[in-house]
This record gives sequence, structure tokens and C-alpha cells, in this order.
Amino acid sequence: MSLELEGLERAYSGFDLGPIDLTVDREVLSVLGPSGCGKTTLLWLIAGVLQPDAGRITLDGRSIEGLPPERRNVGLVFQDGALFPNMTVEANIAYASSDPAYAAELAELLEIEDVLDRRPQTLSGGERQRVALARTLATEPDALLLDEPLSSLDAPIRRRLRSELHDLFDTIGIPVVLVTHDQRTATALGDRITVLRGGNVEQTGPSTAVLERPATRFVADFTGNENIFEASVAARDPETVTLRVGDVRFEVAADADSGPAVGSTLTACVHPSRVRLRKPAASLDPGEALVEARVRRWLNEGDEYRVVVELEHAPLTLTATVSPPEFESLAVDAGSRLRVVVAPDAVHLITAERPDGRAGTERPRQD
Amino acid sequence: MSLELEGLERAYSGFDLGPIDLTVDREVLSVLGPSGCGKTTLLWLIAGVLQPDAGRITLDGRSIEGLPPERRNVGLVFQDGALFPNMTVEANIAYASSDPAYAAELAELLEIEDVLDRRPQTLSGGERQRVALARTLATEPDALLLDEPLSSLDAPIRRRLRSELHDLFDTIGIPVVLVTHDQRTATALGDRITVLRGGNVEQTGPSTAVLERPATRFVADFTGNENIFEASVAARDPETVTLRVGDVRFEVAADADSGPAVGSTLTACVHPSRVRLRKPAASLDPGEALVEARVRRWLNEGDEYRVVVELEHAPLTLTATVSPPEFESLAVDAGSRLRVVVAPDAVHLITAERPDGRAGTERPRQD
Amino acid sequence: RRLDWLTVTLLLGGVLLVYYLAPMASLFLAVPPGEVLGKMTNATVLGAASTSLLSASITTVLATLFGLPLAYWLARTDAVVKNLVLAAVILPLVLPPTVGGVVLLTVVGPNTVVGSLASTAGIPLTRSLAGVVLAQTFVASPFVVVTAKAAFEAVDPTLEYASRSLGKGRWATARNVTLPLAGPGILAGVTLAFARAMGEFGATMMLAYYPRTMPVQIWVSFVSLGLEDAYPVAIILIVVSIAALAILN
Amino acid sequence: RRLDWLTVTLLLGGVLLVYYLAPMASLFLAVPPGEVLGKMTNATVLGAASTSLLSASITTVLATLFGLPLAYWLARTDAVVKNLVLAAVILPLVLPPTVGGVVLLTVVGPNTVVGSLASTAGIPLTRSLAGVVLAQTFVASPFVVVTAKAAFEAVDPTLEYASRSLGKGRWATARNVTLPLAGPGILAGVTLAFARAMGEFGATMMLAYYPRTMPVQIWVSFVSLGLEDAYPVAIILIVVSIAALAILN
Repeated sequence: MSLELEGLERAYSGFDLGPIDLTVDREVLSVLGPSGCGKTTLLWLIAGVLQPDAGRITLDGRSIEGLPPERRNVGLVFQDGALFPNMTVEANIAYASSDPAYAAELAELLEIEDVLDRRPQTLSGGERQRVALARTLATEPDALLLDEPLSSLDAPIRRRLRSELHDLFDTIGIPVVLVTHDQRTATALGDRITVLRGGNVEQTGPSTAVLERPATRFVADFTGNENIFEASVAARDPETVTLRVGDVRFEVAADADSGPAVGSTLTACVHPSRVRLRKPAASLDPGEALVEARVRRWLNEGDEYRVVVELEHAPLTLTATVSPPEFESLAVDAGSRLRVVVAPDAVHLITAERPDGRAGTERPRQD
Repeated sequence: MSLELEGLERAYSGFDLGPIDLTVDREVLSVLGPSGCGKTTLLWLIAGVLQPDAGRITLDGRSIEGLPPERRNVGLVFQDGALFPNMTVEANIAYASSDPAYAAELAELLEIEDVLDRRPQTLSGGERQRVALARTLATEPDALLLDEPLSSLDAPIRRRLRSELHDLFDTIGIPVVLVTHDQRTATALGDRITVLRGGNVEQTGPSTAVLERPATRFVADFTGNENIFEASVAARDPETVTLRVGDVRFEVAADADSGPAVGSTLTACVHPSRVRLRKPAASLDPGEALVEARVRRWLNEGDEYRVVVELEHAPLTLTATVSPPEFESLAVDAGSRLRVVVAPDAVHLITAERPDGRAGTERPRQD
Repeated sequence: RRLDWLTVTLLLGGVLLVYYLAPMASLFLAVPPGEVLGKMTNATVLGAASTSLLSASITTVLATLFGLPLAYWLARTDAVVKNLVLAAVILPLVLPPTVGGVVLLTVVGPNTVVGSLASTAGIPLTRSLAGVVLAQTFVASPFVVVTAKAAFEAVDPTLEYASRSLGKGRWATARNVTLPLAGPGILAGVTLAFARAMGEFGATMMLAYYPRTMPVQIWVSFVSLGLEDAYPVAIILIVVSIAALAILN
Repeated sequence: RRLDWLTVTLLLGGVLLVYYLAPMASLFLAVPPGEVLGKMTNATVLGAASTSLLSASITTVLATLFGLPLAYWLARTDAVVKNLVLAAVILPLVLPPTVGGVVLLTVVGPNTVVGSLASTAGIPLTRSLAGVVLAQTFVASPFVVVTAKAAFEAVDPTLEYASRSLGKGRWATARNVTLPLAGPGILAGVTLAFARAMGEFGATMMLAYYPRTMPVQIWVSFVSLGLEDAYPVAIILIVVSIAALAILN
């Protein structure tokens, strides 16, 4: 079973979506992007709620782009659920399925048995999402689409539902496309991620690859690789590239195919979780680059601390995330000195810079 | 300068807020709670948009609870900004301030100079928040209230604005109250945190204290201390309490005043960032408890991995968050064996259990 | 600060309220109940009442039958002509009823093609129940369209999309989702149209002075016999109006 | 599947559209333009036009002056009597105009206390311009209240709270925030009231047959001289209605 999009396009008030080519097999594809990038439009095109201006949609071998929504057998879970307020939860699910036994099974699976006789208006956010999911699954769809399934939920509920959805997607064995603006949800649930920007695909790949090897500056920023800087190539051999910023040198693992010339300038990024902080007198593991730095400030974000350091020998500010026990053992304070360790495989070179002019409606600079 | 609430109460469609007693000096108080817990109502009462049924509000020594909003000099930044759509950004700010020089200064400070002639409808979410903040600051308020200042923003913008707000609050030197449902925002911006549940204060204290020493099960869950379990007291001396779950023993640092009896059962919690995983053959630091476990599953959440392990000698499942480099070095996979380390100061005993009947409209169990 | 802002607005607006309610009260005070109730069984009054009820009912059915589809189309289309169609629907609402009568007479009057053909077929379109219905439909049916349009628009189209993505067609969706949710608004529109049809005077005077509807009967009684004689019918119409109000709320 | 659902609804609704538009077209086709234009300078036509314009203008001013505060109160209050007040405002809308005339006569008629006092003071309230205005205000002013209420309700109260928390009082807030944002809706209500006042027929016939407004003049011309004689005034009123429509859109 597989869902294929070929050259899908749609002009939409103010911006153009596409052309988009994607193939989703029995897996979960997370479509990640900022608000207004066309995520919902993409799902609506697949479900048939909107008609594309061009392109083909194939589900399980049959072309569905001309069919009305009711004949596509694509299940779409709308943002906020779109439950029918004139029906009870039970009636909402029964409306989708003629098989009461299956409906009951889904209600049990999604733990909504005790709200079956309630009206959708009286449900909490998490219950609403589950009922919407049960209603859609009741149609036994050939593909499942979810629009921001975890947004607007409180943290504990989001955490719980996230791991439940992960298990559920493992078992249903159909193509699943979920769109979200939240990088955590995208990586936690998606086998692969597609990053959308202003209606166009910016990068597609396995979750870890997109996260750790962002193709563009935009993807890097959006996936939390917030340490982005310009560096010049000081040396190069088959296995490593040596970058220079100010008087500081980093070793970077070289890709087999990419060959930046010595002396050229390029863009590199490091995820804050891969910038490691050590006490000033710490010992080194072999191969680690170690750099003197001074703490500019830190933020306590609850499950982790965010520490901003300024390098002493380079005009470069790096952000590191540090777990609470580590933070305590480092005795971090504004102005204190630390050493920064960046492993060679932590630095990623951004090669495919997309020209700025192609950007869509969002304007990241002003924010 | 200080803002004081005494016995503030308001009955509100379906639930009662208060009585609430809080004092906010020249500091930032984050009010954290799930949707519908009365956060916005609390701010509206302070700003005078709603009238309390009972209680006093004192700002800088003068009682303000009887005054209309326009005479309180309390600045309220509404959720989504509440900018006037019939005015440009510049006119919005000028409406609040008669001093064009100060308005220009604020526009520079908040980096909104290049959108001054635009209409609010054309702004991005982050710009809207900044303009709303500039407009409120233009009135030179004696206290600043912010309603979900970072919700509904995309991650990179939220990250940036969070650290900018942190710096801004440092400089303005007036009482700041911000309400949010996001634990990260609450801890990152607040000097202190008040957790609200169903209209009542569940706990108030310094951010780190609330996070690491949650007073109730609800606070523990809401602040991300998701490892909550029942344990019996196996032994007790002046400095440590020894807990037993199944055949596993944990040492816990004892509070001076709390004295659980040996043999009694109590509730303990550990934050996932304080559950540390080691390779099966790892060495021990002195004082660490080390427990055999097996990985049940893991989720990649982008900046960290969330690993769920089952203890081998106790009926207990723990979640640990692990940074990407750690995750790789541990070679985690479902079914693999690991050791779990929990430091004595990582386990917190929940003593003040609130009776369940006092809960408000939210019903966490179903979600 | 004792007198708050909202109270001031109510005091100003209260002038209108008094102007609406005082005459109503005055009527009920002025009228000796026994006498008026006696006149209500009078054959003329009963005839006018049955003409009004029959014609307003037929009008309401016609207006609903054709008005609901038009309202749905207006609520859901994004065709460029939408605003022109909406203007055509509102035109009879802002057109004086007597002018409505004049324009209708140019189509269905006795000397027109349509009018004379219908007369020959035995269904005269003026001075007949058909004429009353034609006049009332022109004036009252836009209320169904405008109110039901607002009711359809208040139904989130996402709910219709959800229904269809669950495998239900247009018609099942309309029956199970759209109509139940728009129901109260549609009922309001139908009630308004019925009330307007019951009260229609200007266009009816032009098209069908006979058979007399209640508003025409009030005029005839007033001119020939004086104000008191108009009371019984006026009171019946006030009762009908208040019943309509009750449904609207 | 060629004929889609929306097209079907438009085809059904199209019956009504034809019924609204055909008579309008037919009037313009039936009338020899030169002849009608000639009659428009006729003293009777001009007199009726000036009476209508003057009275409808006064009515609109009165309705706006008292109607806007009432609309604002209705939009912002949470008083329990709100629904009763709203019912009182809608009552004149669902009441047949002739019944409106009857109830008004029980208060301002020549034999009532108010009416005779006013007559003695030299301002007769029936068969006078004052009578026309009284009739039109009763019937037309609720349009201002109902439409402006919806416009005020569409202004997010949060914006008013924001203005006040910025240090501005009620009045500054109303002037700078509420009124500008509700402006288009208020204009629509005022336009509807003016159009309704221009077209008022039933209540005017009861209160003030003289001085003749345009709708009354149409009736008189039709009865005394036949349909063609009603055309000039009808065309003026159609033009006024279309102008109102243009403002409403």
C-alpha cells in the first residue's frame, strides 16, 4: 500500500503550493513547517476537500485525484477534530462505520468508552483528538492524514498521546501523513520528515537525517539547529574538513561527495544538544576539539538548561543545552569560564542554500 | 514596587477562581496551568477588565480593586495582542503614549521599526506579540501582565522571543505576571512559578523548587516529573530515607522536617532528565543506586531521546531523557539491557497530596 | 461615577422602547375586551383571518421550497456573481411594497400576456387568492433566503468536509450535518417570512384587494367605520406577531 | 456527475430570482421613457417626493440618535432583561404596518390626550408631516437597532478592554475603537432604515393620508387613474432602492 503525489500544485490566496512529489509507503511521514506554509492545504488536496490545479495522486495503484472525497477512502483527522456537535461521541463514530463491533473495539483501543454518550462540546482537547481518530479509523481508510494532532493540548496530555499514537501507527500498517509545526512531534512520530516552506518542499528524509543534516539554513533553524555560522575551510583531507572561525579550528567529518575547496567560506551548524560544556580544567577524549569560552547567560527551561557561551578566540556565540545534573556539576553562572567541546560528527555543513527570493509568506528575519 | 493579591475570588461560568493570595515584587511570576484553570481570568481581575467577587488588589501600596481599568496603570498584553485593526502599528503605539520619542525608543528596542506603517492583520505572530508589548510598555505601567505571550508561535521565533523577553524583564524593574500552559516558558521566564489547577493555587515557589520539589502529584505531572510511583519506606536515618519498590531500593535525601515512618507508603517522583542510563557494565560513582533494566521503547524527540525502561526487579517503568550523543553511545534499542542510575537528590517525595475532590474542570485521567 | 456608561445608553435607547411598547399597551387598555371578542366571530373577520392564514401558509411553503436551496448556494458558493444574486434577493426587501405591487402588475396584471392566459385558464392572478400569494411571496420570501443563508454560513464547512471524507455524499451530509445544525436559523427565517406574509399590505392592495386579508380588512374597517372597528383584526394580528416573536427567540 | 450539487441548488433557487427580477425588467420594458420622464416634473409627483425625502430623513436621524445607544446596550449588556428588550425591538418588525398604524392611533390619534394636546399646540400628529414621521419611525427604527447591534457584537470586546487598559476611558474607547470598527454595519442599518422609511405605506395610510408620501401617491394614482399613472413615482422609488442596495454592499 502506498500513497504517491506527483507534481501536485495549487494556487492559494497569496501563495502557491507545490509542485510537490512525495511517496509514502506503510510508514509515517511528518510534514513539518511554520504556520501558513501550506501544510493543511496539502492534506486537503489528498483528501479531496480541495482540488489541485495540476498533478496526480495515486493511492494503492489507483489514481484518485479526480474523485470526490467520499470515494477516496482517505481518512483525514481535522485539526481540532471537526466532530459533529449535533451528535454524541457514539453517534459520531457510528456515522462513520456500519459495524458496531468494530466501533466498540476502536473505542476501547483509544480509551474513550466512558465518554461515548457525551456531546463533543463537553470533551477535553485530548478526548476530542481521540474521538476524531476513532471516527476516522472506523471507516477503515487506505491512508490516514492527521492535521496538527497534538497542538493545543497541555503538555502531560501531549506527552501521553504522542507515545500512544506512535504505537497505534505501528500497528495499522497504512500510509500515514501528519502535519505539524512542532519539531518534537514530527520527529517522535515520523519515520521520515518533509520540511515545507512557503508551499515548497525544503527537504525530505529520515527523521534523524533531516534533524542532523539539514539541507538549508531554514531547515537548520526550524529543526532547532540554532547554532548556525559562517566558517572558512582551513584544510581538507579525505576524512575531515578543518573549519576556521576567528582563531578557532573545528574538525568536521567530510561527506564523500561534497568537496569544499580550501579557502572557501561555507555555512555550518551544530545542534545545541551536541555542544558539550566542560569545566575549565577538564580532560579531553581523543579527537575532540576544545575551545575556551565564557558564559553570557543561561535560561532554565525545566527539563534542560540553555546556556549561551561566547568563544574567547573567535567572534562566535554558541548555545548549548545541558541537563539539570550536568548544569549543577558545571556550576554555570553568567561570566564564568568553561570549555566547549564539539565532536567532529556534530558539525554539519549546509551545502544546498536555497535562494532567499523563493521564500513564501513567512518572513523569519523580523521575528 | 509590589503587586499584592489578597483573597481574590471570582465565580465564573462553571468554576470558581480563588481565593488567591499572591505577592509579586520586582520579579517575574509565571502562572502555569492547563487550559481552563482560570489563568486569563486572574489577569483580567488584576487589570480591572473583570470585577472580583471578593478580595483586595494592592499595587505599590494603593488599593486598586475598585478602579476602572483605565485608572489602574496596569499593563495587560492580551493573548494574540488585541491590536486595533483600524490603526497602523505606529498609531496603535501612539494611541497608548503621548510621547513620540518614547514610542520610537520602544519600537527600536523591540525591533519593530520596519513594520510601523503596516496594519496589524498583515503581521506575523511574533511581530504581533512585539507590537502589543511595545504598545503596553508605552503607557509606562506600574505592573505588567502577559497572557500566553509565546503560544501559537513557531519554534524558532518562540526560542528567540523567549530570550529577548528574559532580558527585557530584567531591565524594566516592575512586577511582571505572565500566564502560560507551557512549562518551558514558565521556567525560562519566571523567577517564581505558581501552578494553578481548577481555579486554585496548587503550589507557589522559586522555579527550580516547583520543578524539582513538586508539592502534589498534579504539579509533578504538569511540570514534566512524569515518573511518579508508590514506594514503601524501608529505612530512615537523619540524612536519607530508603525507599523500596519491588526488590529495588532507592536512597532519597530526607528533608529536615518531613519524617515518613518506616513501613509507610508514599508517592515519589523523578524527572526524566534525572534518570540516567548506563551501559550494562558501567562503573558506579559513590552513593549512586544502580538498577538493572530493559528498554521497552524509545522516541526521538529531536533535541533529546525519550527512553522507556522496565526495571528487572521491580514492577516499575521509568522514562529517561537522553541527549543524542549519549543515546548513540548507549546503543539503545528495544529489548536491550541497561543500568539505571538515580541519584539520591533526584528523587522527590510528594507529601502534600491534595484530595481529588477539589479538582476543577480539567480531568487529567481521561487524557 | 454612579451612573455607568451602559445605563446611559439604555436611558437614551429607552425613548425608542417606550415608543414601541406604549402604543401596544394603550391599545389593550383602550379596548373593552368583551365587545372586541364578540366582534371576532363576525363573518367578515373570520373570512379575512382564513384568507390570511391560507395565503401566508402557501407563501411560506413556496418561499421555503425555493428559498433554502438559494440560501445554501449563496452560503457555499465562491462564484463571482454571488454578490449580484444577493443584491437581487435583497432588492424586494428594500423596495416599497406598493412598488412591488406595481412591478408585479406589469407581469401578472389582467392586461398582460401571463395574466390573461391565466384568467382564460380559470386562475385569475389578480383579485384572487393566487394574487394574494403572488404579492406575499415577492415580499416575504427574501426573509427565508437571507436568514437561512446566515444559518448555513454559521455551519463550519469543515464539518461538511469531515462528513464527506468519512465516505458520505453531498445529500447524506446535508441531511445529517448541515440541516440539523442550521435548523434553528432556518426556522427563524421561515417564521419571519410567515409573519411578513401575514402582515403584507402594500403589494396586496395593488394585486388583490379581494379576497381581503387581515391587513386590508383593517384598512377597510378604519375607513368605512372608524378605528374601533379595526381593533378585533388588529388584536388577532398582534397575537400572531407575538407568537412569531416567541418562536424567534 | 456533470451537474454538481451547487448548480442544482442554484437552479431551484433561480425560480425565486426570476420572480424577483422579471417584474422589474418588465416595468422598464413596458414604460415609454419619454412620457414617464415628462410626468416626473408634475407638481403632485414632486410634492410626494419632497414629503417622502424630508420625512424619511427626519426619521433616519431620530432612529440613529436613539437606536445606536440601544444597539450598543443590547450588544454589551448581560442584564437578564436583555432578551425582553430585544423582543420589544423586533416586535415592530414582525407587526403588520397597518396594525402599527392602529396602535399608534390609540396614542396620538385626534381624540386621544396626546393627540389633542399636540393639536392645540399647533402640531397635529395625524394628517401632517409629524404623523408621517411618527409612522415611519415606528416601522423603520428597529432596523437601525438590530443591524447596529450585530455590528457592535462583531467588535471583539477584548479590543475595548485593551483600549481601557491602555488608560483610555469609555468615551475615548467608543470613539476611537468601537465606532470605527462597527462603522460599516451601522451604515448598513441606517441605510435600511432610510429605505424602509421611504417605502412605508401601511402605518402612513392610517396616520397621515395627507401629506402624501410617494408610496401613498402610487396607491392614489393607481386607484384614480390606473397603473400607468403610478409608474413615475414607482421608478423614482426603484432608483432610491437600488441606491440603498449599492450602499449596503
